[in-house]
Amino acid sequence: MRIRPIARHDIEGLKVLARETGVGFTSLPDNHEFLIAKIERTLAAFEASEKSEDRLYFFVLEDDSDGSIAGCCAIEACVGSDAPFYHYRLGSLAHSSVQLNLHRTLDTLTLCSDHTGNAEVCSLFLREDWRRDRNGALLSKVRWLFMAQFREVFPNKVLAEMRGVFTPEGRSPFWECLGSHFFPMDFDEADRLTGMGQKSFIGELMPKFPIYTPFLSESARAAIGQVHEHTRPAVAMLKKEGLRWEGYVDIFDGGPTVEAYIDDVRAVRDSQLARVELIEGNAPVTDRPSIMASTLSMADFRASWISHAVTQVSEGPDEGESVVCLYRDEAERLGVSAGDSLRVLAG
Amino acid sequence: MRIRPIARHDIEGLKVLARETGVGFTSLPDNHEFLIAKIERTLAAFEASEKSEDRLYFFVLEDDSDGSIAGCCAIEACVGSDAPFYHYRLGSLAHSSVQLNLHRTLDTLTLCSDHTGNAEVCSLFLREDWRRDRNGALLSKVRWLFMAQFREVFPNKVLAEMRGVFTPEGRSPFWECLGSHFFPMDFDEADRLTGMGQKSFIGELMPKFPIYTPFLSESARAAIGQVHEHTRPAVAMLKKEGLRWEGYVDIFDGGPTVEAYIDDVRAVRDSQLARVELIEGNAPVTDRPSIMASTLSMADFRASWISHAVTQVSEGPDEGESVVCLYRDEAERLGVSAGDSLRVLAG
Amino acid sequence: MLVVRPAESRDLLALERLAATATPRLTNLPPHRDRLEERITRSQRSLRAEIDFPGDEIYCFVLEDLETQEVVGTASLRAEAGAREAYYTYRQETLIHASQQLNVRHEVQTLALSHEVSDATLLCALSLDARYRETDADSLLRRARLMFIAQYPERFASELAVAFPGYLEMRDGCQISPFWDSVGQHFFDRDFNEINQMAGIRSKSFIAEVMPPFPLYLPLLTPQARAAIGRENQRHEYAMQEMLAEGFSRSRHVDIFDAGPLLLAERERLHTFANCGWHPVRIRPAESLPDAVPAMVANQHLGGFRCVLARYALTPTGQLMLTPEQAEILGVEEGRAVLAVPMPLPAVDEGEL
Amino acid sequence: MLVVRPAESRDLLALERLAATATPRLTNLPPHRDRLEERITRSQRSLRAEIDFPGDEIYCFVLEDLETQEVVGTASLRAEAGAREAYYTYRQETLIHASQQLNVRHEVQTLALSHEVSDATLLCALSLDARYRETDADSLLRRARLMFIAQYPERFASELAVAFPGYLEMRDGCQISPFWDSVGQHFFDRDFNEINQMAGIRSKSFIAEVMPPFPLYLPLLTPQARAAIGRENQRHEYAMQEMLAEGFSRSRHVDIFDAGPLLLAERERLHTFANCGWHPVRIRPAESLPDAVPAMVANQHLGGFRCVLARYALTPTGQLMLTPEQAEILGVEEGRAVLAVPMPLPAVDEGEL
Repeated sequence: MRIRPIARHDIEGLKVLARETGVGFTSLPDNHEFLIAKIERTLAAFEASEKSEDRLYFFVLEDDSDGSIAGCCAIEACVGSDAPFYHYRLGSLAHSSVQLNLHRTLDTLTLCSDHTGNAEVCSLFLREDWRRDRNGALLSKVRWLFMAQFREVFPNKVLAEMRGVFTPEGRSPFWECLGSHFFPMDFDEADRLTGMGQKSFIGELMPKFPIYTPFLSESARAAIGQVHEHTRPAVAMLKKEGLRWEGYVDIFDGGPTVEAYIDDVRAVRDSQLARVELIEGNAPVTDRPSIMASTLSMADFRASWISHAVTQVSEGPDEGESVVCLYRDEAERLGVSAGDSLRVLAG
Repeated sequence: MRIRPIARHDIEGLKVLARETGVGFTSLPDNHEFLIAKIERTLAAFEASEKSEDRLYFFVLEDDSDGSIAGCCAIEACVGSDAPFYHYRLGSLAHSSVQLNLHRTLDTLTLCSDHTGNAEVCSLFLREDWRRDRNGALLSKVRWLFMAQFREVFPNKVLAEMRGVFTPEGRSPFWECLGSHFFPMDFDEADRLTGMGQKSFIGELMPKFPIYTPFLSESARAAIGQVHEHTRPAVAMLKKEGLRWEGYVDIFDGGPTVEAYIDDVRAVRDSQLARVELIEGNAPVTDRPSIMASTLSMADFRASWISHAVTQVSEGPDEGESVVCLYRDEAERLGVSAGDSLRVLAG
Repeated sequence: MLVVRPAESRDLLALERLAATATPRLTNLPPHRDRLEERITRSQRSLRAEIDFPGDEIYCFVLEDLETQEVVGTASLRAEAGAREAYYTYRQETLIHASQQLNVRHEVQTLALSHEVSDATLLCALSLDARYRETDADSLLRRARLMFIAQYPERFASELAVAFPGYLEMRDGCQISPFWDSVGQHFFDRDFNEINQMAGIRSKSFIAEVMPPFPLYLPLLTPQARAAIGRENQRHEYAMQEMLAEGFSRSRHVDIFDAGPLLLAERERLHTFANCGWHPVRIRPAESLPDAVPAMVANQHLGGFRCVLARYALTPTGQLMLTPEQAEILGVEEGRAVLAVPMPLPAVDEGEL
Repeated sequence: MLVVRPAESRDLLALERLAATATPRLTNLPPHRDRLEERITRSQRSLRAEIDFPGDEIYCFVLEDLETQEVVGTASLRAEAGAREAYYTYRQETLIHASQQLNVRHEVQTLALSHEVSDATLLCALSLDARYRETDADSLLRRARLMFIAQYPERFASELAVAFPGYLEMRDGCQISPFWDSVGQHFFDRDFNEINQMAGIRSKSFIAEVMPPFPLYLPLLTPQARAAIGRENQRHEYAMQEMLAEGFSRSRHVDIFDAGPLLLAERERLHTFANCGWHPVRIRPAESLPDAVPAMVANQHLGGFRCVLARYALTPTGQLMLTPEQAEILGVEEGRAVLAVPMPLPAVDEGEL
């Protein structure tokens, strides 16, 4: 299994993914033009010599046994540059009067676009048959390796939007209490429109004065910043990397947006460069790989699990140098030879 | 020189500090009742068995050569519990229309009390004659050691308010453009009232609808989040510890509030416990001390610079144990004996 | 015989009783002796003062039943509702949320804190002994104030406002305001009765100024609270109908505590102003007075203002015939002019509202 | 002879010229042929339609100089300002910031986006050939619309509004709006002329709905912008005075682009409504007409509406004497009734405002 940038010939594979994602995964609608546009944006981003604003880095997980597309993930380099980017922000406002012996601090939700210009990790999807061997973790973490390697093309902060709470019947208590009064459409339609990148209607229709949360129903309040139960593993993985919820929630379902300074992300901090040394034979099969490696060139970017961690040369002229040993099949998968360097992350 | 909690008998020494701080250092007005109240709040906090809300930990820097009070610093454990706590928050709001081919993201300032419940480091002052031998750094950093040691009595976040930009004539461009229109008083009076803890008038008088920053004068906009030139060393020290400006500014002068999760603060993360071993003689004199130590008991809390860093025992039954060597005068200053433990921070 | 006259110091106990029995309790008539005493004093001062335009005067009237010599009602006028402090209301507004992208226009109702009624003259603090409710005494007490305004227009604003107590629900044996429960409660953490009492003693604008200045989105209120907006208290339906018939109109404004309706009128459009007129008095024995519709009749004494119920019995040359008793109560002799207006009001059709 | 009549298709070129020469350019009269053609068609449709209450009708009139057979002016009526889209204004408001703690009350002026004038009938889009400015022709064109409204009250709202172009400054040879510079410019990044043009072709409410809904704090505007609030354009001072004399009042509302004033009036309070009356026509030779004050005279034909200037020469029995020429222009014979009102207006004293 290896990760690589999406290419034009992946369109059919991408459509399969789009069909499988289904409702609730709005960033990958089953729409030919939309998917083509995504691929073109990625190609432009990978070829860009300059740091243009509207860059998308879209990756696929390829099964190198037969070339099929098993999953995908992406990084938006700079959200809000093309279409407006909105959140509700949970803040608080003191409300006090010495004379009335009153001192309360009330929570408020306020419409904002504070994340404009940040990077976003998004569009992670893994097909059912490949949900094993830590393929999901590979898709999630490759983005940190990519950002660490090409740090200069990203801004200071990164975010990830997490799906909010839904009832077993698929209703969003947050939407029903708030959004439904302001959007003359149902949740899925609103969600679909934003997925298609048509976001300016949010600013047009959403309440712009602060909402005091005590005015919301109990179930809507309880949904603020809470994730869908299926999303818990994903959010746990991001939190382990150091992303935190700083009070921003999705306009529609109230789900949390987690965020971090890119330089603070554990994987970005901890990944390191190492020189490749080849070792004979193929890698032993494991279902708990724990070392990831990615290549250093943007155009031929590849990433996969490998078997050995980085070691330090303990003597000789290269004493102290970092080295990573690859089996032959691992080197082929990544397209590297002895003496090349890789970015390696343990964990 | 050593740091210890303030005591009742320090009132005269505190008054000397209050007189020397002068205008612009509003948290220490030269007012007997006010200072007495501060001392009492500190005594209550140090004696508190429970985590009450309105705790103040106020420390003095004592010159152990003659017992005079050379400076002070403090931690508010939980701001906004007693009086409301306000900031302006710099955010942004997208403003777009596909049909008008319009897509702008405008900066806004919004009144908020988002920091309610956070800890605050504040009230740092060092008298002129003692501005040497890194006494200032001792006052600044002792608070991190204290928080690291008594982590459970503090919330997740800590903040520090930095003085904003003033012209050489002492005028605040931010105040003149914004606050002066809303407060029927001059800057010093407004600042004095807040220093006295009377903050509810801010919520009463301050504009509560968002201010779009393009409406402010150029000099006011330039002052948002900028510190007074005298405050630059202080803010640099805090930034080195990992505190960041997240867009919150002072209501009056637009100065930045820097903040961090306490667990992320470098000094909190890096400080470690070590067992005291005594060595003969007194510490050699140095003007660049770099190792700080503090005691582990709240009631007898002491901190000072020491000479030796922590070392690991490299053999024997205690192999791997952390040890710090103190000269006799250092041990006396901290009130510890061989075998006691200290919290030690290098840097 | 019933008469409306300015309150005097001797009326204090009666006022206190009327304040305590007002249903529901009125913010602007707290059963608080010092406040009521202060109000009487202020009213007397207002009546003595030379006034060229409305200010912070209060005129406090009582209804006395002369047969029993008992004070059975009270009502006040504030010359300028917001003279001392702004007079706050919630103003019902509509925000248009239009999306060009989706080609939809969505209207969202809001309540916005407003003090634009501050300049109006406020008819307020009416409380009447239960035995007299919905009788002519009720009308006389309510509308005698208009007779007073008609005589001293320079003392009042051209716009008149009257606020009605809002709709309350019985819950656990207590009267609670569903509107307060859904709105004010969040900010003040005090129940309706507590805040109402506090407002009576301190001031309502004081409290309003601690409320957040942002519009409230109606869809976020409870259905009970929304239903209470602009709905008068059950006990005040009769009074409300009478004021609508008098020519007041419902406005966008409602009370900030209980969302009770605020009626407004340009005074010259009111029935009483349009139809009142000066008539010389002719005194006739009661038995010789012809039958006629009831009328309110007021004398011309500022401090000694009296307004009674009589018959609208005019001579062919326009003199008003009064009984000797009525003339005595009004303090007028033959030939003096009195201001009179027929009581009956036109029917109101609120069907369109 | 001057006559005001509904615009017809043949007037298109003249309208285009008048739109292009309007000073300053009017948002609601864009020099854009398709828009103007559409307006004439809509006006004709409005005149043909049976109307019971105001809706999205527009009535477009022209002023023709019959001597030269030239169309020298135009003016329109929108039956309901916000019928199709909300009609937005900035409303001047005062927020009270009161601190109980400091015992101060501080008033802060704001401008709040409002669409509450949407229900009013709007007098708009007036442009007049410069040779006729500040003559009787100017008054006739402006006020003939009131004569039209007086005849067909069911087609119009009881509240009338008229918006005046705002104050502009000359900078680098261009007319710029100091208000737009300080307000709209921040949100739209387009200069006043661009946005005005855009608004003429798309719509102003479209643009308003992209503006932020928060009140603007006046102290944060430039002094130049503050000074422009509610100040009419230099070229419209005469017109403004005339409308004040007619009975319109300054309101809290100003234009969202240039802060020009919006005047409002209840129509029955206007001089023209209060003083116009029906008179049977008596046709007399011009030389035999007595001297009298000038008057506006209108016929009773909806689609063939004509309004001319004549003398207010009444016979002792109230017939209005017209010359044969005037009668012909109005299309009336002897005995037909015309609506007439004397032109002179009472003086205005704005000293108190």
